[in-house]
Amino acid sequence: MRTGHFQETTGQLIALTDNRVVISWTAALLIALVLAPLLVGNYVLTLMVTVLIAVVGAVGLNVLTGTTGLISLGQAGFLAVGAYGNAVLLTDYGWPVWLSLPAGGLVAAAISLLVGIPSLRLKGLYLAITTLAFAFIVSHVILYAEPITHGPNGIFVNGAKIFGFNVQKGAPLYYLALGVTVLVVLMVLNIQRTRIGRAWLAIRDHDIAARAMGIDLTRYKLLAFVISSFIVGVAGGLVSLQIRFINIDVFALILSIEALAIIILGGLGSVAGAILGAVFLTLLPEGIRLFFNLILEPGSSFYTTYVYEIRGVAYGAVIVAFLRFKPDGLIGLWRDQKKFWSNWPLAY
Amino acid sequence: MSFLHLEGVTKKFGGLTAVSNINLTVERGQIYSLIGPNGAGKTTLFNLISSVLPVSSGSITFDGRDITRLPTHAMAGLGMARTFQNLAVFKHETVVNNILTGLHSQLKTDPLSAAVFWGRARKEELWARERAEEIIDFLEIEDLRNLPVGTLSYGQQKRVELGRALAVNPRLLLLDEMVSGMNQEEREDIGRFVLDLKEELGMTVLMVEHDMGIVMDISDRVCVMHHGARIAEGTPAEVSENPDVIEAYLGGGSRAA
Amino acid sequence: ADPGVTDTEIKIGDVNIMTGPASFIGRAVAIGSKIAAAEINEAGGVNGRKITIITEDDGYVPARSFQALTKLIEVDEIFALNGTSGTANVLAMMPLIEENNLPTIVSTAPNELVYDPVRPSVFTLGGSYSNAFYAQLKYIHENAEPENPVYGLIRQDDDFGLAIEHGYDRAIKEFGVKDGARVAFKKGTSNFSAEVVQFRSAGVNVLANGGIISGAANILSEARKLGMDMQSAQVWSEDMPLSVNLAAEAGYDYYVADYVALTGPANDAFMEKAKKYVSDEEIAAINRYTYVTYASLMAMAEAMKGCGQDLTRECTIENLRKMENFDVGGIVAPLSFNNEKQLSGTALAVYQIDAKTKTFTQKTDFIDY
Amino acid sequence: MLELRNLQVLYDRAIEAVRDVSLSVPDGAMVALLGSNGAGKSTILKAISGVLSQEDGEIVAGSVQFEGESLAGASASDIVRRGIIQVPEGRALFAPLTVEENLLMGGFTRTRAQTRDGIERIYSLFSRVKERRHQIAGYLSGGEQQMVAIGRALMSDPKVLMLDEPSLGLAPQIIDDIFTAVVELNRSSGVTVLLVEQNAQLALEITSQGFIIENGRIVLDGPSDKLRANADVQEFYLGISKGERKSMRDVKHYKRRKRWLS
Amino acid sequence: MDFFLLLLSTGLVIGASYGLIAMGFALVYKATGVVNFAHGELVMLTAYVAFTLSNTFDLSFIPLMLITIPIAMLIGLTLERVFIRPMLGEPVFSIVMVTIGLAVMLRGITIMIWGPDPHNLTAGVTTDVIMIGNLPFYAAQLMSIAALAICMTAAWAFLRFSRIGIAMRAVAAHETAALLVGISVKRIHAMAWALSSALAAIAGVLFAMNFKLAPDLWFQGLKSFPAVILGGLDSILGSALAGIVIGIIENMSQGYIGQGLREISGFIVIVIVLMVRPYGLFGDKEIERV
Ligand SMILES: Nc1ncnc2c1ncn2[C@@H]1O[C@H](COP(=O)(O)OP(=O)(O)OP(=O)(O)O)[C@@H](O)[C@H]1O
Ligand SMILES: Nc1ncnc2c1ncn2[C@@H]1O[C@H](COP(=O)(O)OP(=O)(O)OP(=O)(O)O)[C@@H](O)[C@H]1O
Ligand SMILES: [Mg+2]
Ligand SMILES: [Mg+2]
Repeated sequence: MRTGHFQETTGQLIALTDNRVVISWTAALLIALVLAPLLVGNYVLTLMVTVLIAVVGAVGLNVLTGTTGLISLGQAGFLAVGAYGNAVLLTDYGWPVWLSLPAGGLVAAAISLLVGIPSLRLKGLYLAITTLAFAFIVSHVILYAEPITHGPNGIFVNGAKIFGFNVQKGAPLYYLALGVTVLVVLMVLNIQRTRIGRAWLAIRDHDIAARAMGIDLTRYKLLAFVISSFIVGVAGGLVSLQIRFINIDVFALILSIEALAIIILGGLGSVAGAILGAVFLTLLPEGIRLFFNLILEPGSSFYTTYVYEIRGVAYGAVIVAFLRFKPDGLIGLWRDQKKFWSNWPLAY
Repeated sequence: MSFLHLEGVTKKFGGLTAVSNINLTVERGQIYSLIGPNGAGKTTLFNLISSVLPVSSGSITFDGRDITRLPTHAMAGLGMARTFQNLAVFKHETVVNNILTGLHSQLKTDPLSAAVFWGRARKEELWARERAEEIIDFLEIEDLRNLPVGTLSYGQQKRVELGRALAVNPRLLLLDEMVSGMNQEEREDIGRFVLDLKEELGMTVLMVEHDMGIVMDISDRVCVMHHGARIAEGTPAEVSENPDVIEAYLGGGSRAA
Repeated sequence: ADPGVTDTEIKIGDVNIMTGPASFIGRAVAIGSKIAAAEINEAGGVNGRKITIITEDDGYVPARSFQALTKLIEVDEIFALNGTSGTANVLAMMPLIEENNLPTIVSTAPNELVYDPVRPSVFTLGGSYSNAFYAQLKYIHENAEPENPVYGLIRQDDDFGLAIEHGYDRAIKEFGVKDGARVAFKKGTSNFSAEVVQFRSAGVNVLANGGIISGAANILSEARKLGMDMQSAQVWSEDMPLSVNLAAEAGYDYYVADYVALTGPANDAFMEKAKKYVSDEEIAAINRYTYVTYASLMAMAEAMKGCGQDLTRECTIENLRKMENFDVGGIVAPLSFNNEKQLSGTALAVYQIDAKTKTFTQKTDFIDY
Repeated sequence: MLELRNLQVLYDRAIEAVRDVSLSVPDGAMVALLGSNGAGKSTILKAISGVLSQEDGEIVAGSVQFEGESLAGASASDIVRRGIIQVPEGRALFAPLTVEENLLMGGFTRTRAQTRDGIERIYSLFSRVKERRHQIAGYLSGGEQQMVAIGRALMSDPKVLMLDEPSLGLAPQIIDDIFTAVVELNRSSGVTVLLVEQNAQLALEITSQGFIIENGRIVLDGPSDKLRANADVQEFYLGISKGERKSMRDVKHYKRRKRWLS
Repeated sequence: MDFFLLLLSTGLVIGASYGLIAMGFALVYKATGVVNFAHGELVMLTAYVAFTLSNTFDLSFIPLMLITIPIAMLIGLTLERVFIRPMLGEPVFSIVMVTIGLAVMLRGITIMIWGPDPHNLTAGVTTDVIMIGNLPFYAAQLMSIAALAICMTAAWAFLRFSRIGIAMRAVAAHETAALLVGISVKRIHAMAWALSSALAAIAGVLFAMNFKLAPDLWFQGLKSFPAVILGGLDSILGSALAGIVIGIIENMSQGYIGQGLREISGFIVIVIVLMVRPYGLFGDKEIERV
């Protein structure tokens, strides 16, 4: 029985985790992820790529919304900018993908300053709606900036190769997404354990006190915007690589709301939460579909008329029920488990 | 050159003059107390000194430097730290993280090295942790170390706030009603501690207090404010004799300790 | 053999809009496939193999269309695709379709972006939006043009709207008529008052109305309020009963051009047949998207039949490519894919509604434009 | 009239803030509850007021009885209506509302006319509050806020008044005024008072009985004057050693110094 | 001139609809501090309910509303009771998320019950054109404007003359403190939801009468955000007024500039206004005092 553990050196304190169990499970998970293409079929692999992209996007949004407390409904906009940045540079300008993908992120980061600077004084939902406005405006601009974005016609994204592998499908795409995900997660975890991450958290909790501690709000809020949208932009680039065709419909506003749902459901502010949330919400429709296929006969008239909507309703219901019983999200569930097991069999 | 100097400092909120034409000089290494009835403008004056609010007029110099128009976040770097009357802790963060945040301006990590977390970022972080642990140790809040501050009791939160201010490693420490909500033993501890800060670290402390016990016992000088203005200044003994002060603030035969 | 074919079964996929406001399309499509499959299977199937339809919902979101098709290909192992959601959705599926050489008939998105450039395995059923508008304007120009004609265009600011504008452009140029005003609007708009005011002040009396369903109806309703006397050419979605119910109220006898037969014995026969295979609820959801999908599955089956027992994708595609004047009981113009674009024929008929009785009369034959 | 029996309170189903506390507050009495930071005083008050659930806390054992009835299951607003009111620590004003609106809300359970009278009474008690009546409460000074918080509680004309560190942040004179007012209220209207206070001197002076709580347990209780005579209480709560008040400059029991300053 | 007046008058019509929807948002926000993302769906759902009632009983407008509004309030109360109340005391974020989940459910349920086909809703109101001066209106359009005026007056009176208005702000400002003074937070929340649903019903029916009834009606909720924000999230009257302003701006920008600008002009306006006034025109500023 582990009854909590004590750190002996400060080195342990700054490590991402000093818990052997966590380390070994993470290692096992990584190995499993690396071997996945050998073990699963193409569809599952595609799903996994989608999940990975969602993870990247959620971790990015979490920097801004979870960590810094700046609620953003502009996710769809940043995704779109990143995706278009990557697509245009890759397809129209012939950049190699290892350049165009981060470049798309950089474009999103640059654009984020356009939102960030005017919104510095905004709080809470006022900021949320302003970022929503941004998403609307981005989609409008993309539609009308035809010479660059091809406007309504959309762009076919192809020709992304790394070491001669086509990274737009199958295992190469999967490894690319996995690589990006691991990098992004590590990067964010690292930043979060330095003064920058603490500055963000401080701003979220009490901005005046944060200032009194020497934190420059302008700088750190903008930094959060830039880093977050860079990551989200890269996620957008991955989306464009995966589905290989983008137009503005791909980045519907509903994505912004789904993104927020992911990080809230996962547990605001925590990277692990964002990951869990992304996995959960991306796979939820799949789970629901399987469930209904088990209990219903496809092809019946009931099926064609109702089942699809019922699946949608079930999706909403699961979210609601989940929050009802676990308001602090999946990460809360996780913590409870941990608390329970480390205290077991003593209740408190 | 005096350490902290206020010249004609005034603050207006709409029609209300919360601080009016205050002149005040604090010398290096002093314990300087600011007292006065509720709403006298003490906290507002703190807010002006720490640049949380802009002054309406007047000027403030700190260690020979005009800080009147500097942004709030520059203060910590100059060696000024404060606590807040109404608790301004980072509620959802752990005690350690709150204290680490106080170290912000002494750390230099930039986003890139932070992302890599190698070399300097890592060394810095190790140093910061050690420093934070010292403070935690000192405040005797080891067992609260990893609890979110929001779940602590009022007095515990005050202590965390003090720890956070100490982490700034200030030369001037502003304490706004530090001992309120503490019992006598704890007050004595804090009082003793403030004296030590002065005597052994040479820290200058400016404090707002309603606890006359601590004010009279440990201050070198006391300034009394009333309706935004300064009505008396001097040594504790001088001030407590001053009839205006007795009239405006202390009251006769106070029950309060 | 290729995936999706067993001794007894052929699996055909359908990715469609089964949820959300546009799900009337997906539902109608699903019913069309269902009727066709039932009819084919009852007649012994395709060389003895029964057709099974597997439908996936994409909620009109391109990323989900991609995901859904991946699932159909990888998990369900479909043989061919019949039913492809909207334009952006088809385009998002296109790389997968090409990679798998998946015989595909696009029946609900006859957009230039889909058939130009042509993809080897993709066949498009229908006349184009652009031709549909050209056809109507031409009819108006020749038969019903008001004095001092001023034309106007209102269209969605996306790929679909662009296609309409092409048809409008062509008409304006060819007839040399006055182009009064062009307005673009965003998908999902419901308030068109400003646009219609613009048309009125430009004196527009022939309107290319690119609004759909309630949008189109709201445009007409505003026009009526402003007392505008005009001819209106509309999108073929406006020939569905659900749209007619909304739009007829404004009192305009508007036009539509469609490659589907809206009236006549062919329709009645189809409805009779439908009653055999589907429920009343489904009957109520039938509209033009049912016809086109029925037709496209019939065509697909025809092509597959031609391959005999040795059914492959390649052979099916070959046969589709050779298809000429394939008649589907007269409910759509005969299908020919044996052209460069693999487009079923550009033949369209112009119809006009009588707003009072809410019935259409056919004004032209199925003509190529 | 108010009685706690073997009360046990958990936060987050894990942190035991109050364990096995029994105390009773007789009708019309004034009782003090003392204890150092984190002892569980505020938690006890929250448990009585029925607002623990707001912070994920719950009473897991024991009971709160008021006038012979258990308060278990009663909603917070019921409890107020029954006559128990609390001045929470940290003031908890409605920051965006004006001072007068705050007071008005204090009288939420009462009629309009009663409220009007009540407000006048508060104004006569705290002239400072009257001056600030139309100001946004959130912008008041700390002490002014404390006055409003106390005034707001008094608005409900309670039977039991629970004060959580009422002297917090108040100038000595005002503390005097408030305690005088509370004592007066207790004398004239028979309001029962449960006082949580760090200023033990003062608290034990005006109350008849006191409880001292440490780590969630009652460690000492008895009549206030007895407590005042207790050596430990003198040492830790009253700052008196060997019979006289010592100056802070002479405090030597400062234990942490070495570690911190080395 | 004519052009301008026409744009203005029709701007009023759509503005009234924004205003009515925005008031519902503001009401719930004011009392609970939560933006109800399901409000647009409530607008849609109640409009469909009215549609069924109107078809089944062949009711004219006033009786229709007299039945629809109580039903709407009941729906609001039920939703509050089942979905929101259990979340009392939880982080605002989680509650907002619940409303998002609820929105997804309501959208699906609406289509399941009424199908995806759009409908006309006339509610027995004439579709003749009415001239006011030389500006043409449909009766339903005038009714929208009138409804907004009536709702605004009612809201003003309610907030001015009852303590409930203050109690709502108190609850949103500090839930625990509200409990401690005896305000039943639950009741205030329930009331806010009921009243906001009533507003939703009025908004929904009138919108459907003017712009058809379809399962994408919920989107008007999102489209009304600029009005809520411009007015100030917690200002009920402010958001009503802002609705009108946004409606007019949209029409003007479309009429004079075009380029599909209408759909984003509202958002552009709020971005600009918020730069100057971070809490909208009439919103409560967050108190920042240390
Ligand atoms: N941001 C503000 N806006 C408006 N008025 C303010 C603001 N800050 C302070 N005031 C007013 O200024 C006056 C002085 O307040 P201040 O907080 O400085 O008093 P104080 O001396 O600290 O009192 P206390 O001892 O009660 O804390 C008060 O009347 C207060 O209402
Ligand atoms: N919301 C909460 N969640 C978890 N733990 C809590 C919470 N509130 C209080 N606690 C814990 O319960 C214990 C008692 O807290 P309480 O606030 O009752 O102390 P107190 O006696 O009022 O102290 P103080 O004098 O500092 O106000 C403390 O250890 C605190 O950490
Ligand atoms: Mg103060
Ligand atoms: Mg306490």
